[in-house]
Amino acid sequence: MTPPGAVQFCIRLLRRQLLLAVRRPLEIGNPLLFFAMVVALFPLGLGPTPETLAGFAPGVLWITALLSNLLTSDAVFRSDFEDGSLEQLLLAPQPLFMSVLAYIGAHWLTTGLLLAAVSPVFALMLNLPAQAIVALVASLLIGTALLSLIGGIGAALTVGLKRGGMLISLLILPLYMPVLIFGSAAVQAAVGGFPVGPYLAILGAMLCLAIALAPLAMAAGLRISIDA
Amino acid sequence: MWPIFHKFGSPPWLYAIAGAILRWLLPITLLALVTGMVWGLLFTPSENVQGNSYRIIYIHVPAAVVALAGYYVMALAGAVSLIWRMKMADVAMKAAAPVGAALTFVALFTGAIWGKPTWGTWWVWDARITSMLILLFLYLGVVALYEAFDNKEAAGKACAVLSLVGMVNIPIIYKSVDWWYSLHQGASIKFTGETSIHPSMLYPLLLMIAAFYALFTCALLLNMRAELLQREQRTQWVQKLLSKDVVN
Amino acid sequence: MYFDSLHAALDMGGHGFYVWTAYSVTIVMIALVVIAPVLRRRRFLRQLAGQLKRAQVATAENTRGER
Amino acid sequence: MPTRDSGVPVLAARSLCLERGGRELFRELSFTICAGQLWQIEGANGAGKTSLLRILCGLSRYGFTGQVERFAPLLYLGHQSALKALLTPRENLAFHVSGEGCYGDEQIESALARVGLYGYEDVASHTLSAGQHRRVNLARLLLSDATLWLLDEPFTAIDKAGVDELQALLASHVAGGGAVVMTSHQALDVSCDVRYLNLGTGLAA
Repeated sequence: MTPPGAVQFCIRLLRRQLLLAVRRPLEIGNPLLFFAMVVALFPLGLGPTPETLAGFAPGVLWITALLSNLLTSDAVFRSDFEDGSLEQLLLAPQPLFMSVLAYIGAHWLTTGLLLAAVSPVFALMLNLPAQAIVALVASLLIGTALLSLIGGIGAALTVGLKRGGMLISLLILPLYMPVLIFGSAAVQAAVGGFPVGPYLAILGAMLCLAIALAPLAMAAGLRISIDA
Repeated sequence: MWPIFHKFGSPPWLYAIAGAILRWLLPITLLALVTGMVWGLLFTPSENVQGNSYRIIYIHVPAAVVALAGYYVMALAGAVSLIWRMKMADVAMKAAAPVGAALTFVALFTGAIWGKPTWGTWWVWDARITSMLILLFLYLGVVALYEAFDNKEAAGKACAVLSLVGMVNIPIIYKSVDWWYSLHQGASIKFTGETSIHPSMLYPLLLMIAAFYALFTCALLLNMRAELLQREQRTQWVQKLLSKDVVN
Repeated sequence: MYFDSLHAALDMGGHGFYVWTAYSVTIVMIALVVIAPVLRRRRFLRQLAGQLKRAQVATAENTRGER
Repeated sequence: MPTRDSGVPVLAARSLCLERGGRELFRELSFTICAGQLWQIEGANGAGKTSLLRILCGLSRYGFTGQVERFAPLLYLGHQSALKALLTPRENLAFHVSGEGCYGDEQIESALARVGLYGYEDVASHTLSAGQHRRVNLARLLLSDATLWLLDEPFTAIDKAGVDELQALLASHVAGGGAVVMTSHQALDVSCDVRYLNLGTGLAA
């Protein structure tokens, strides 16, 4: 029987990852709980007055989404590395940088997408003006996909290390900063009534660049980590 | 492969060449640094707006320029070691990381201290300084990743990938920080930009930039010699080196 | 010299502290960047020479032992 | 020992040298594996058997000198059983990441039955024993049609009956024009002739 084509194999990998995620539904809830708890920290720290909260809301929501994405991006390849499946993936005839996209797609579906879907609730909690919520969800949708791709590079480079968890944040947080800049700027523009289009366009451009280049770095990173 | 590339790749040849270059480049670099500093500190006129605090420009701008260039040198060395599997490029990358990090720290420290007399605060989130801070994080990321691997061969390859990813991201980071700064502050003066600088102040600056480039090269070569010895300690040429007891 | 006295050079119209601190930190870092690898190389060469001597002593001993 | 090179070369290794932690594991190792041959790599613990296998299958690309050329699709079974504990054996094989092919349900069921896991197809893998995990991994040998098998100590955690069955499978694969390179501490009693590669003394045809 001939090996499946790259895209067909990608879809099969995606279904496998989603099946694995669904088998542990509580683990899907972890990033959302983390998001809720950190958002709840800010009123305790900054004071409950709605005006101050509204002022900080775009930045707080985006930084929390970024941190919860960082929290989960370490585990993207780790479980497969520990039980030896990652080695088999490297030996598959299909191109590795396509298969890696399946892993990142599954990670985005189980974290980023849900984060964006849940974020309006937290936006209301932080008194974000209603007209900015649509911009928040749109920027989070594109932004978390971008964050997952960049986080995947860090995960691929540190998957072989015993104590890679802390290291991954040092490696990829500098690369998250441009995404944060334009993500929260989009929400702030919506709050101020300015057009949101250009910011989302820049985020989209970064996403295209990441989709093109990040898998190459991930594939190289995985081959190096497995070989170490 | 071209024979010169291979010759360049052999450790003893590189060790000897680095030693030869250093013998004449190191004194010239130190001389240039001293003259540049003295010239900038004591002999150039003070600037009408900022008074004498602008003299910090003679170390801040060169350090910033060379720190950024150093990251590109590191990333390109990493690329060569990844693509052509050359051990020497891997050694060059490993040697460039700490030097670049040190120069970035110098640029950050002098930039921060320059902010105090001109803007009254120790840390100002100016576009240049913020980008420099992110560059320092990128350097520290590469150094930390290198230390995290036990197998040094894989560490070099992983750092090569990370520095290449960083190289692609640096223009994006610089542009987005500049844009972010102009969004919140309005396009105020870029106090580190030397647009309309008087020639008498410009020449020491150019000398200092050249001196810092030479300093980076010397530090890189020095680090490479130390790294080469450590990696090739079991080979004959290192033993031969020891028996000759040439410790220059 | 732009400044007429040593004191004026040190004070630099009130900015002297910042300028001289910045320059001294830079000089310290430059020294660190240049001297650290030289020391590391010297220490490593001495350590390797020690190993070599120990190895020679060991081989000399067991050749004497075999005779 | 007849050393007729009947089959077409499946894998060629030239002047492999590997050094690990200052020790030289092997030096200038060159050999060609042809179809119809069964190779057993011998050597004490830490002699570099697994490292050699990982070099042959292409998992290790740096850290050694020399070239390895592969002329046929290969299947590598490592120490770990490459099995997701959350998935059932059927799902593990259906969604396997090695990307060899889309196995139909009846193919999977017959393969699992032949490795003695009849009835365990839909049991969650974390309830199965380590030996059963390895048997699911060995079921891949029946499903895949790769000509070259690289097996890293396939007999570990397998009971006596399983070992005999596996040896018969290896013999039939080699007889059918495949090639097997395996590492093991147990002596092989297999119908076809076995070539030995001792990492300590080198080639012993």
